[in-house]
Amino acid sequence: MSSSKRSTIIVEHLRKQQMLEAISQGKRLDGRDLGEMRPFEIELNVIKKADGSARVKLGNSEVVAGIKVETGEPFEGLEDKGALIVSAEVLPTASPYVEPGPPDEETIELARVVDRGIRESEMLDLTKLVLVPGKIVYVIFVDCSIINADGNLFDATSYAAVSALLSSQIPIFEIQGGNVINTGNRQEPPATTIPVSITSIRIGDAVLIDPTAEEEACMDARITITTNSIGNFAAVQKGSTGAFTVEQIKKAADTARIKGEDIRVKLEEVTKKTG
Amino acid sequence: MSSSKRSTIIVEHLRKQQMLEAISQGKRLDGRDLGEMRPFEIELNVIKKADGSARVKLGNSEVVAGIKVETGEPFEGLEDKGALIVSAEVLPTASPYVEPGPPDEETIELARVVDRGIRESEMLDLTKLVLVPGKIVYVIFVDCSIINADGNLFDATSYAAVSALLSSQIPIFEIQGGNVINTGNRQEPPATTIPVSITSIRIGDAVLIDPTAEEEACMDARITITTNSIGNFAAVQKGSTGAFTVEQIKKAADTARIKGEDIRVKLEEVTKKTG
Amino acid sequence: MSSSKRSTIIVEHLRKQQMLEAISQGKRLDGRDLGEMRPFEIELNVIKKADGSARVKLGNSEVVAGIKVETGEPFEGLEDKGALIVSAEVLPTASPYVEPGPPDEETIELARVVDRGIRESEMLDLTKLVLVPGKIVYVIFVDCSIINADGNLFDATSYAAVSALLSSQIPIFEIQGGNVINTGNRQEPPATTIPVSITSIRIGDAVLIDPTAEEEACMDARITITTNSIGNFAAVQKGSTGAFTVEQIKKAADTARIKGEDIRVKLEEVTKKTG
Amino acid sequence: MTQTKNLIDEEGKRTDGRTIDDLREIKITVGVIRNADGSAFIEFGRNKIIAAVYGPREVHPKHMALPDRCVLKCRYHMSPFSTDTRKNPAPSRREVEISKVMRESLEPALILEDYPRATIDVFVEVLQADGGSRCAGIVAASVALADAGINMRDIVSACAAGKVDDRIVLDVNDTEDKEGSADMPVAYMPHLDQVTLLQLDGILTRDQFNESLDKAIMGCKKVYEIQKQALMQKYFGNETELKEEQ
Amino acid sequence: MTQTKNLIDEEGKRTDGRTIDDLREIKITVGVIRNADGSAFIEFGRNKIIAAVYGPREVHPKHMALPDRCVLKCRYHMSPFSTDTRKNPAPSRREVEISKVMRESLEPALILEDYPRATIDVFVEVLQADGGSRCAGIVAASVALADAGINMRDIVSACAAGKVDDRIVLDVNDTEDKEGSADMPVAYMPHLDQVTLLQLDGILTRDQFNESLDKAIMGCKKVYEIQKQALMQKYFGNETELKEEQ
Amino acid sequence: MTQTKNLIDEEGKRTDGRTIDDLREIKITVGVIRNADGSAFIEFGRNKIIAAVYGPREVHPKHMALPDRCVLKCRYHMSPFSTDTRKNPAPSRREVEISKVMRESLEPALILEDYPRATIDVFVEVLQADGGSRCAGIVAASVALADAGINMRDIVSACAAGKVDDRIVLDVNDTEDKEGSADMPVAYMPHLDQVTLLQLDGILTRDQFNESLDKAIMGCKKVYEIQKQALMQKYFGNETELKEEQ
Repeated sequence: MSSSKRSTIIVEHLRKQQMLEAISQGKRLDGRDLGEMRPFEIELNVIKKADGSARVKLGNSEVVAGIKVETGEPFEGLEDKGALIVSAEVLPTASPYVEPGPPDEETIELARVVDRGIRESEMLDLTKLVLVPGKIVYVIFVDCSIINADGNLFDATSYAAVSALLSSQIPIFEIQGGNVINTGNRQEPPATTIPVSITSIRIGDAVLIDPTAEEEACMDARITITTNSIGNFAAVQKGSTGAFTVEQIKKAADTARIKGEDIRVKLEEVTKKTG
Repeated sequence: MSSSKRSTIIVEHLRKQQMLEAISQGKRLDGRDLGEMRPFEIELNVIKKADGSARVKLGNSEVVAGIKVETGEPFEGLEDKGALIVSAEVLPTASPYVEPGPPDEETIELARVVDRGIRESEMLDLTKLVLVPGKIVYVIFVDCSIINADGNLFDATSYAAVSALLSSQIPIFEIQGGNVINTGNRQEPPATTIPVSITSIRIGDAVLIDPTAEEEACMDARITITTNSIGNFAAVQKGSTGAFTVEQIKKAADTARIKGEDIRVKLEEVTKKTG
Repeated sequence: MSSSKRSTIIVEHLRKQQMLEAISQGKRLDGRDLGEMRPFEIELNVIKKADGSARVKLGNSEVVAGIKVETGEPFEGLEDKGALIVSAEVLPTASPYVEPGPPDEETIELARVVDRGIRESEMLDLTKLVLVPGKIVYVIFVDCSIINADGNLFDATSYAAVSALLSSQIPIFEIQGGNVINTGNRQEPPATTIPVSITSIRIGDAVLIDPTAEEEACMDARITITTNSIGNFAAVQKGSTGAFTVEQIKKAADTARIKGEDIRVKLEEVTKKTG
Repeated sequence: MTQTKNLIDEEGKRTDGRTIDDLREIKITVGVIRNADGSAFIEFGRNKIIAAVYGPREVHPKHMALPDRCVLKCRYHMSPFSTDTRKNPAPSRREVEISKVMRESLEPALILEDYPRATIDVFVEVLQADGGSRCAGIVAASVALADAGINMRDIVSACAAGKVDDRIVLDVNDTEDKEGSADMPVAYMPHLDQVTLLQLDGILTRDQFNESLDKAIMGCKKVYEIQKQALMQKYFGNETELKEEQ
Repeated sequence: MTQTKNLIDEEGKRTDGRTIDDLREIKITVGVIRNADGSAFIEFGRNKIIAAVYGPREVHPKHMALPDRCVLKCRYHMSPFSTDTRKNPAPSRREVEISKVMRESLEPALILEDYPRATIDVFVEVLQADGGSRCAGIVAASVALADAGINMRDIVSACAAGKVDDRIVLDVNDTEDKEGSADMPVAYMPHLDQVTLLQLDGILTRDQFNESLDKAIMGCKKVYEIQKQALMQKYFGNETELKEEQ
Repeated sequence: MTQTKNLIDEEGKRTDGRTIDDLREIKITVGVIRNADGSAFIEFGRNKIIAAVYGPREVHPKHMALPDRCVLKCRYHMSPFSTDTRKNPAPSRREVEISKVMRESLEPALILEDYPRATIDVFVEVLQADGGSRCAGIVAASVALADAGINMRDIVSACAAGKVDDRIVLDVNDTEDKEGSADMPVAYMPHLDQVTLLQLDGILTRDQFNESLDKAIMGCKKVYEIQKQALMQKYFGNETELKEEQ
């Protein structure tokens, strides 16, 4: 059961006033423009035991994503496709407000939005990950551990998941004598496009991207928009307890295309370097 | 762990006095006699996606039951029979006192008593629902959603479950080449009898049937007695924290046979109309 | 998440003073020497429905262990071995401080320490409990119900588990036509050694064995040391929130060898009597 | 989503006979749950959904209460028999997410400051699921909130648009959701002209995105009229019906 | 329940040699759990069951306390090794239900008003299960409650009757429970002449129902004597035993 | 543990080239988690582990607070991608046990009396697991506690010894843990000369036991120097580094 609650982070009145004043002048407390991302770092292959991995820092938000590939049954209704399973855990290391335990609704939403960006953009051609149609398929686990949380976990986690997938080398399984055999060889994942999400939030009448935790604590509404490599939209998730005007949404969509392309260039660069 | 607690519904002192006085004169606050059921309505096939369904109103208590038939392994010790699984959820829509969550002991008891009425009366000839003895059988799910709760959920839920089963058209499965195939055809369920439960409660020295929520809040003891089509007893469940005399039980058993027949006639009528 | 908490048993100040004074004179409140076990009783085959069982009393601590043998898949990484699964439940009958519910961290530690004593000593030659290598093996459940808790559950539970195993007669399964068949015959378990744990605790500078609940409530640190039949060490678990010096540990290890042998003689005697 | 069949015929008719701008049939009944403070039953295409509202009432446990406004709680749940394959009754991750976005889509319309320290509980039960059950659930919940007499800034309406055979269509049904190539559920407050829910699954170009959003909002406005009618029907009965018919 | 075998031979003997009116052997030992306020161990046929009582004591959490009477809590649980096939230690739906009916069968005998704001906890652990474990558990729990010195109106006794080979028999054992055609567990307060538990699984005619109920109550009365004896044995020891033997 | 391979070659080199007294490479970085009050990242062989400390801070729920000292809480957890086969994210029994012994190994070093009614939370996340992750986790946690400025009696260090090819070796790696015949993780406070964690899996003679314990403590002392260096590096930076190099 979903429940509205106080933001866990309390931004003091004076600080919030400063934030609003800065925003009214097109600036933010950390000096950024409204449409400016924070510094963004990717390190690949940080977890050798995974089939692919990435550590992403977006400002002070930090996420490690790891890929593990197994075989198993396909999902019901998707018998001709490999299975993709995205999970996320906001580790209790990440902030004073995280309680260890099973994922809460915010973490479930986070994992599902990251999942949809990958799935709906058809980033992976899952039809190429089938061993016995309807029976045995590749199962790709994308697990994301959020180590430090300072806002915009949607994008930080999505970038970590996508770059871990792009740089992964997945095992080649074969069917031999009715059994699944790990051949010991590896292959590139069947990637077709690079989905990139851009999250915008509204504070009063201003819309700004890549919010910090402090900004999220003051936000009225949030929207995460994922585009693919040719600039089409693949997934959207509006969140938080406020609303947007239609114009604000259309503008955020355009921002997602433009800023998403910047991020995509960077992801391509980094993952090719190591490819 | 089971725990005694206050009744969630508080009946005010004055109201309870009125109830007791009415009962002492053989009447109830809603004008019924002690041995009189509330108005009872059945609507069949309300859920087209189910293999059978019924909506039952008993007074203001309202239940939707749906049948879903799949195949699976038989229960241990019942290898030569189809599997029957009854579940119930008292939806949080049903009353201000319901918390959403996994079923509590009252809901578990409710589902198990409805289940036993169907199972012990041998309403369905489960031996006819076997595909590969010991390995693959029909699995019949009877799921009951209680939408509004105003007392006597045992009988309301039982009537919904039984009429959903009676009016169901279950898929015909076949084994072809070692696999289970849904032929697309449908069959009547192998029904042999119609179990009907009648719930009586004791308030002081009086025993009355089909209690409202308000009456249940004042009850000393409860007994649910299920009979089959030839008037034999198939299942009994005494509940609540008081006791009955042997005579009260025998009398309640006779009531269950007589009143149960009235209900059975109605169930037959309704389910045949649509059959 | 593990959390430090008050000991549930509160030993009154005066009583604790008496305990410390006695200990300083090498004695304990129940009259024992520091290195003396409490009276120890074993009764075998108390549960006829189990494949082996034992009831152990160690002082007032009382445990029933039962063995159940089934077949199933081997553990991952241990494909050529039968599976051994030790569980423990401190029943709510056992003390006023036990809450019924899923096992807490103390009970999980208890089961795992008992398990390790059996597993690491290689008490059972699990390679002899394989039916189809990598696919079907014997699964041996060792379930321990702690009925009354008065300290040193590690040793009491371990003795119950070990004597239930030693005296068990496990079913002989065979593969016939691809199916597992219980032949109805029984066999001795493939036992190779008798693991015996001895638990020592430190109170101040004194180290004493087989503590009562009252003594445990005053302890600074605990160590459970398991030896095998030739006096080698097989498993150790230091517990509680205090520390030991290296000398204290080495001394406790020697005690474990000596006192363990006494217990082992008794276990052999009892289990042979009935074997 | 991968498109596999022809879902719109040469005459522009969809699988269920609608044009690309038609809603499915919608029927809303107000006040169906006797015990609830407000309730509604909606049939939206083949969706059959009950929404019940309890509150404003005391918060349990008390420390969950907020000093300056009401706590809104929301549960979206599917009965086991509501789907083609039986649904496990335990809440799925999908249901957890929908409960959250549903709450967030309703909250902007509610004047929660009017009920400090209290809670309002919204329970949405899907008895039969068709495409667009989250939109239908929001529509019913919003009516149930109004029926409960909760102070509201606006009624939240909801409708999805989607892409089928490369065309943007209104109110995606089950087949179109599964076979079509994009689905965009939207919730919208008509008087405040604000979007409170927006999701998208599937590929849309920039133009398709804008067209889809505009079309969904057009749908919301139509649905809003049906919500209004259902509420008037309950509170003013036949009288209103007659007036409307004039 | 479907009858498949001959369970009563020509001489009226049952599979375990009893007549239709015989109880299985019953042995009750009082005060077996050192830490408990009251306890009993019962061997009822092949059932081996421990009951322990803690209380009256403080309720945790405190808001669960009732101002005018004691909260009774009850757990019926089976050890994993108690059954033919290993039982998962997590509580099954069956155990949840039995915990509830067991509590409700004990509660009428207890004067809970004597202990306002307190709780009494009854824990019943089945170490080995045979037919009728719920009855045996109630019998042991009732003795344990008396051993704990709880104020009681009566001792609750319990026994099942059932139908085997179309005859009504007393105290159904495991085989009869599985192969027989009806099982009716009953709990009964002999002095108050009241039934506190009644369940039935399986088909009985009207006459069989009444016969079964009467027979079960006869069984309860016999069991009651054994309960009484066990309590006297503990509190008066050999002295009593001698008296009884005279 | 059953020994199956040659894990030490004729020249006394282990599978990873170490001698029997060598530690694996250890690197500790202090202050890696911006939001935490103290933190450390450790690479210990192929282990990659983060430890974060929050506190002293208020206890939730409040009734868990202790009047005279601080509550220490500890979680050891493995990320799903940390192991050869994907690990289910739900806490395993192994993780529950390690969380407990880890807490008990840290507690003797902390002056919990200095923070009555408060809590200190220690979170250890294994991003990549190699042999000895519990020791590595304790090492990192201890540094993170110091980084958080918690009052401590000593730094807890940790290291395992083990038996491989019938020889006692320091700091067992993953292969040795799986193929070797004994593993003994030890945590130790070097200044107080006290052992706060000791476990053993596998067979050791009396002499081997003593040798193993001594060797593990030798390892702890080496690890302690690395912990000290890491803390000095953070607080005194290059200056210290230069001094050390002199």
